Amino acid sequence: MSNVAAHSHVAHQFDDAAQQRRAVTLGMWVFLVTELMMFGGLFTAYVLYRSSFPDAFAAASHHLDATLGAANTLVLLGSSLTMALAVRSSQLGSRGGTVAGLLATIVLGCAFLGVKAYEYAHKFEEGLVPGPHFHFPGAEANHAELFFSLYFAMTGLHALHMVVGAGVLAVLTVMAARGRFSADYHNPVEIGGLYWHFVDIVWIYLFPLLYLLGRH
Amino acid sequence: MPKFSLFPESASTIAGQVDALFFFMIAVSAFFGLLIAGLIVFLSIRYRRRAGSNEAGDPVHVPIALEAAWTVIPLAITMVMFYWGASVYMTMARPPDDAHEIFVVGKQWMWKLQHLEGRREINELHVPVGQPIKLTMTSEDVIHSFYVPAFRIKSDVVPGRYSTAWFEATQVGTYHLFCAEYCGTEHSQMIGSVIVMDPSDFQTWLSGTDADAGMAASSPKDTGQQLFTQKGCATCHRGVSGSMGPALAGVFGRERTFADGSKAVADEAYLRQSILSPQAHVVAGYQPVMPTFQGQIDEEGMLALIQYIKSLPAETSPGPEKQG
Amino acid sequence: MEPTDKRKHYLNADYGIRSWLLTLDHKRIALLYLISITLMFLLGSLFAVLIRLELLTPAGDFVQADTYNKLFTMHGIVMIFFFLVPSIPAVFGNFLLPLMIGARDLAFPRLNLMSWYVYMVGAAFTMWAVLTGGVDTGWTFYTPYSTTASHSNVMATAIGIFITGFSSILTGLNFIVTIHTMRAPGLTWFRLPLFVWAHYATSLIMILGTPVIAITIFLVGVERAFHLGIFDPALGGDPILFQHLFWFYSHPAVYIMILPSMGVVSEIITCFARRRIFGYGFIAASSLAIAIFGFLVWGHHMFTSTQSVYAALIFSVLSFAVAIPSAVKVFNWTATLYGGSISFQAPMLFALGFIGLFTIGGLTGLFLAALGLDVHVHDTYFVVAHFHYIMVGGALMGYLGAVHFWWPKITGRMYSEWAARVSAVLVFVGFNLTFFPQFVLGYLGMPRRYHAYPDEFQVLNVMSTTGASILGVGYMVPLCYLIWSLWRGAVAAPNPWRATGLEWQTPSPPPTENFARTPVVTEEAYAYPLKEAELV
Amino acid sequence: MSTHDGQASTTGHGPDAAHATPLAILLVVFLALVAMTGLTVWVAYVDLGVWNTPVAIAIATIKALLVIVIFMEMRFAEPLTWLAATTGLLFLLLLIGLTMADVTSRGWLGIPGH
Ligand code: HEA
Ligand code: HEA
Ligand code: HEC
Ligand code: CUA
Ligand SMILES: [Cu+2]
Repeated sequence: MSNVAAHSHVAHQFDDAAQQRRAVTLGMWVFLVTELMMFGGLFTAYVLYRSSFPDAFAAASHHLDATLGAANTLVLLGSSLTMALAVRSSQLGSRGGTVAGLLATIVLGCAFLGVKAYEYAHKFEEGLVPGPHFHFPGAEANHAELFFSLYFAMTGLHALHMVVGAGVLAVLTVMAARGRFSADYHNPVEIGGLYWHFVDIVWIYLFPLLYLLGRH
Repeated sequence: MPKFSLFPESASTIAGQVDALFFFMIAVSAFFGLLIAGLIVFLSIRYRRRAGSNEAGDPVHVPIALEAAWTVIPLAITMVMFYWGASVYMTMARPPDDAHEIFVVGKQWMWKLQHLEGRREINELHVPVGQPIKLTMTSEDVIHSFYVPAFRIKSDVVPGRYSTAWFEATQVGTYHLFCAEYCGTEHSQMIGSVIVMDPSDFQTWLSGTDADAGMAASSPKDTGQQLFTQKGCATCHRGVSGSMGPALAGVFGRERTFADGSKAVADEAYLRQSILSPQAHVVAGYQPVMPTFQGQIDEEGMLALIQYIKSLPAETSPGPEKQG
Repeated sequence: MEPTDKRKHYLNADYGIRSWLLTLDHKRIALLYLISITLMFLLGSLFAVLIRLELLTPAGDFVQADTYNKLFTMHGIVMIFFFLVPSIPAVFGNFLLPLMIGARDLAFPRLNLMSWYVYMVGAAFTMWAVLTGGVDTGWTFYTPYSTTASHSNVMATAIGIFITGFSSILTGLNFIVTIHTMRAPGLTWFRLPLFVWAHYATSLIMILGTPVIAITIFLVGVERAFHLGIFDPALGGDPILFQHLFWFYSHPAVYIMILPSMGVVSEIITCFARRRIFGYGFIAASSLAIAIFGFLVWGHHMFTSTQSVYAALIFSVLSFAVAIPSAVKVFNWTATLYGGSISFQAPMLFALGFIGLFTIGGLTGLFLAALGLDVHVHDTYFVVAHFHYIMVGGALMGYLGAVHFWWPKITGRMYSEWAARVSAVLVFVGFNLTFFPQFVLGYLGMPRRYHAYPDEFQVLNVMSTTGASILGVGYMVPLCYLIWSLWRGAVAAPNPWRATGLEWQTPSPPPTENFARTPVVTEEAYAYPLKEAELV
Repeated sequence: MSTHDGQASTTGHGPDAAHATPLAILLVVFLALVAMTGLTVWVAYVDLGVWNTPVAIAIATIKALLVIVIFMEMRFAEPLTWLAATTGLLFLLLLIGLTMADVTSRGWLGIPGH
């Protein structure tokens, strides 16, 4: 454990790489907890309104494209796989593998965002965007509008996290390509991975809760 | 010369109960406050540092019994406080059955009050002494709060929902009515008075006319009936078998069963929702054809309609009831 | 501040504005915070002065109603989000945590600096909101007033608070990780100073609660900007939902404000009583209990909001329960005095003042937690008095105690003891005169956030305004002698109070790397009385 | 300067090539996630009455756990990390739970607004 002190990647406030690694990992998990609580506010609103207006929510949910949603879920799961592969490569000290994994993750992430953008555009055309121009062809238009408010808030916040995540991964890719990581030191890749997987998990819940209501 | 006092008037049946709790809390607080302050002063003097000495006393020994005592005793005392506070609160929450209903609508920045007998008032509320009064309240815009310090009652008035408060005045007089929830520029001007009168004076007042309208008042029930025909409710709710909508007589207070099998008791909030979002709960056996009246009926009109529906006598209900 | 000796320390290690604005040293970042926070306090106080002037007379004649509404809103927002929440953690926590646990810095120095910048950006947005017209929603932002009715600058303020929230989150995260991973050898959990325990508990609230207020206030902004109607009653939205989300953070946040002060008081009491603190374990555990159970009681702000009575019952009983750990602390502090050798330097005066005023504030909190009674006093000056007793009489007293206790460590200078005692007494007297009458006003029924009020409330309001001017003087005096001490104060010894704790075992001001050698801890905290040999 | 009060053994031996998850496991987990996504969609079109949502949540939770334990390497994490994660979840449930406690019990007394 003592020889690691020679490595420059141990910041001055830490004694050794193990301490640094422990701190960084804990820090990321604590950060993820704060992220969870942030989404939590929206989930609370969702639970409340969904339980108050179940029929309107089901009706509104029918206006989302479940096929696109499912496809996007697969894209995002795929990106989690490539992310895990990138982490694995970094642990094994494979520079090429790390870069490839990160790049694949970014590409898949962008694909997800692209599909999301397409869906949003479609909602604009259909007049399903909350506000003065909202138009819902069915009963309980106001409660449906509430659904779409939540839809945009939740998926919007999620998309924002994807954008930030993609930015982080881009930085990591550059660092990896420049050979900044090794089998000894790859904390940043792992940390970036934790964040990316978290965003994936949020979507794992959003998908059934938003797209698949009352499909039967 | 403004009158100056340190204690508010007590002019309702509940006021005494709140004050009693208040005095109890003061007594407990005074005890603990003085205990702590006294101990600090005493110990500070007794154990002040004397010149030349820097030595402390015995090493600290922490008796667990002591720690337990000052955890458990305060806990027990607070549970008394909780129980007492809760029981007063429950009394406040449940209006007596013989309470007389008055409608309250808050809006920026005035109180609109409507008596069932017909008189309407703004920022003034006349009530008889010794008669429980139940207020059914809502707001047209933002949250307000109906507060009469002399009665020790307060309840928020929330847009889109009904709230209830009740009181029984015990003393003839004029009392402050405040808006206690911040509601914008003129929040501090959203004030008025509650005028408690002798029952006989009150009757005289009640049969008077609204100064502002200058005409005989129409009761909410009548207004509601007018709206009922005017808005075309009667075309579907004719109260005979084969109507498109269910008969509304006797619906109030009864348990309703819906198309999806769920149930709810028909209270004011339910009636309101039935009119504004009819499809949220579709009564079993009917089609979801009722249009929404969102934006077509103001809050006062809504209270009037509900009052009208409530007033329809249950036993004369001619239509077949799908459920009981 | 010209150096008087040639010794290198964190203040003279480097010169120039860049060395401050780009510093990664937790001690310098603490000073950046100290300056920003002091400015924010002055700003908030200025609003308070204008509020009190308006309330001198019953008629709303000093400022217009709209202006008044903006005044108390900005007063509340500045004091809570920009002063009291960051105050002790960001200044003293930042400065002292690494010293107290024998570390070279916090775990994430860059994050630490970033959190200061984030704070400043949030503050800038809020100041911009003030300059472009202000906000008038009250610090509570209740919907639908804030989303639909208010014509003031809600957006900019919401963004400001949203951003500042992240500064709080980052600070909390940094502290938690630091306390878990950076302790010196031998420094086990139950040897930690109580100040550290208090900050650990505070950090828990910061990371669990702050994200919720961030998203909530964000939704308010989004609702105004894009009509995303999550709280809109016209869509069937529930205004009470906003209150739940708001208080889920904002009740625990009151413990963000008080716990660090409690930590400070624990340090000061034991030091000036020359006595091992009474019931160490109980004080430490009660901090955690307050932090965790503090999340279960938020509904006590909503007893008259048309929340269900059953929920109100739950929230009420839990509110009483969460008062118990505070009571435990008060009793243990008092017991610490027993058998001590007590001296009454300025920090001790502030600490004793804290105990007295916090007790009054806390006990009146019980009045508010009692359902039937809260119905009457909710949203009256009784509540205003309650929270000023705790936040100004309690938390701010603790903050001043901390300033006086660690000033020699931070600056290497001593201030005038005599002036400090005068200020402590002025604050105590002025404070009670300002806020005690407000309890009476509240029970009489004077609603809060009133720009004008009925005549019969005037006498008490005049008393309150008089008190505020004494209080104001009490606050301005330290500003003068503390600044004065930077140039003229006597040079401070490493351990002027003869206190235990690692921070006192390094020179004043400490060197950039904090300790020449990593200290090894062999004893519990507060092993008073110190043996003469241990004094540096 | 470090005190390892968790399981020092799991973090103490520095570089962790040994932890690298075998390729096969990563792929199997991915396939399981894909399969469960299919299952979620399929089951949504089956009428389970009130059980549709709980089933969807249950499947999502299994998926989430797979991601957490395998992809996020939680199985190597020290207890403290587990504690952090569960604390977050607990407080989220608290937020939702106590809010819904109000909302669901609002009508019980049969008096509007109480
Ligand atoms: C630092 C800030 C702080 C702290 C620590 C507290 C602590 C407490 N608060 Fe306070 N509170 C506020 C800041 C704070 N509060 C603010 C800002 C508001 C208003 C917000 C707004 O609307 O703008 C508010 C409002 C508020 C309300 C809502 C009132 C209303 O709007 O109607 C309630 C109701 O229960 C309440 C209760 C309590 C209780 C029970 C405690 C307890 O934690 C107190 C515990 C302490 C003690 C009990 C004293 C010490 C004990 C003893 C000396 C021993 C004897 C003890 C016993 C017998 C139990 N507070
Ligand atoms: C940390 C928190 C904090 C602090 C320290 C204070 C400090 C003070 N507060 Fe504040 N207050 C709040 C938090 C705080 N307050 C909150 C949260 C609200 C609720 C807001 C809302 O309803 O939304 C509130 C509301 C509030 C009200 C109620 C307004 C209303 O409801 O209408 C009043 C009224 O008296 C008041 C008074 C004071 C006074 C006299 C002080 C005194 O302690 C101030 C003493 C200081 C001085 C007297 C200043 C001396 C300095 C100067 C004169 C310097 C001048 C400036 C420059 C040189 C730039 N406050
Ligand atoms: C087009 C026909 C139609 C009109 C017009 C109409 N309703 Fe209805 N109403 C119905 C039907 C059908 C139902 C039962 C299905 C449902 O609950 O939506 C119903 C249900 C109700 C209920 C719930 C009754 C119960 O049994 O629980 C109320 C209350 C009500 N309507 C009030 C009104 C009022 C007040 C108006 C006028 C402002 C009105 N309705 C106008 C068709 C109508
Ligand atoms: Cu209406 Cu305040
Ligand atoms: Cu609270």
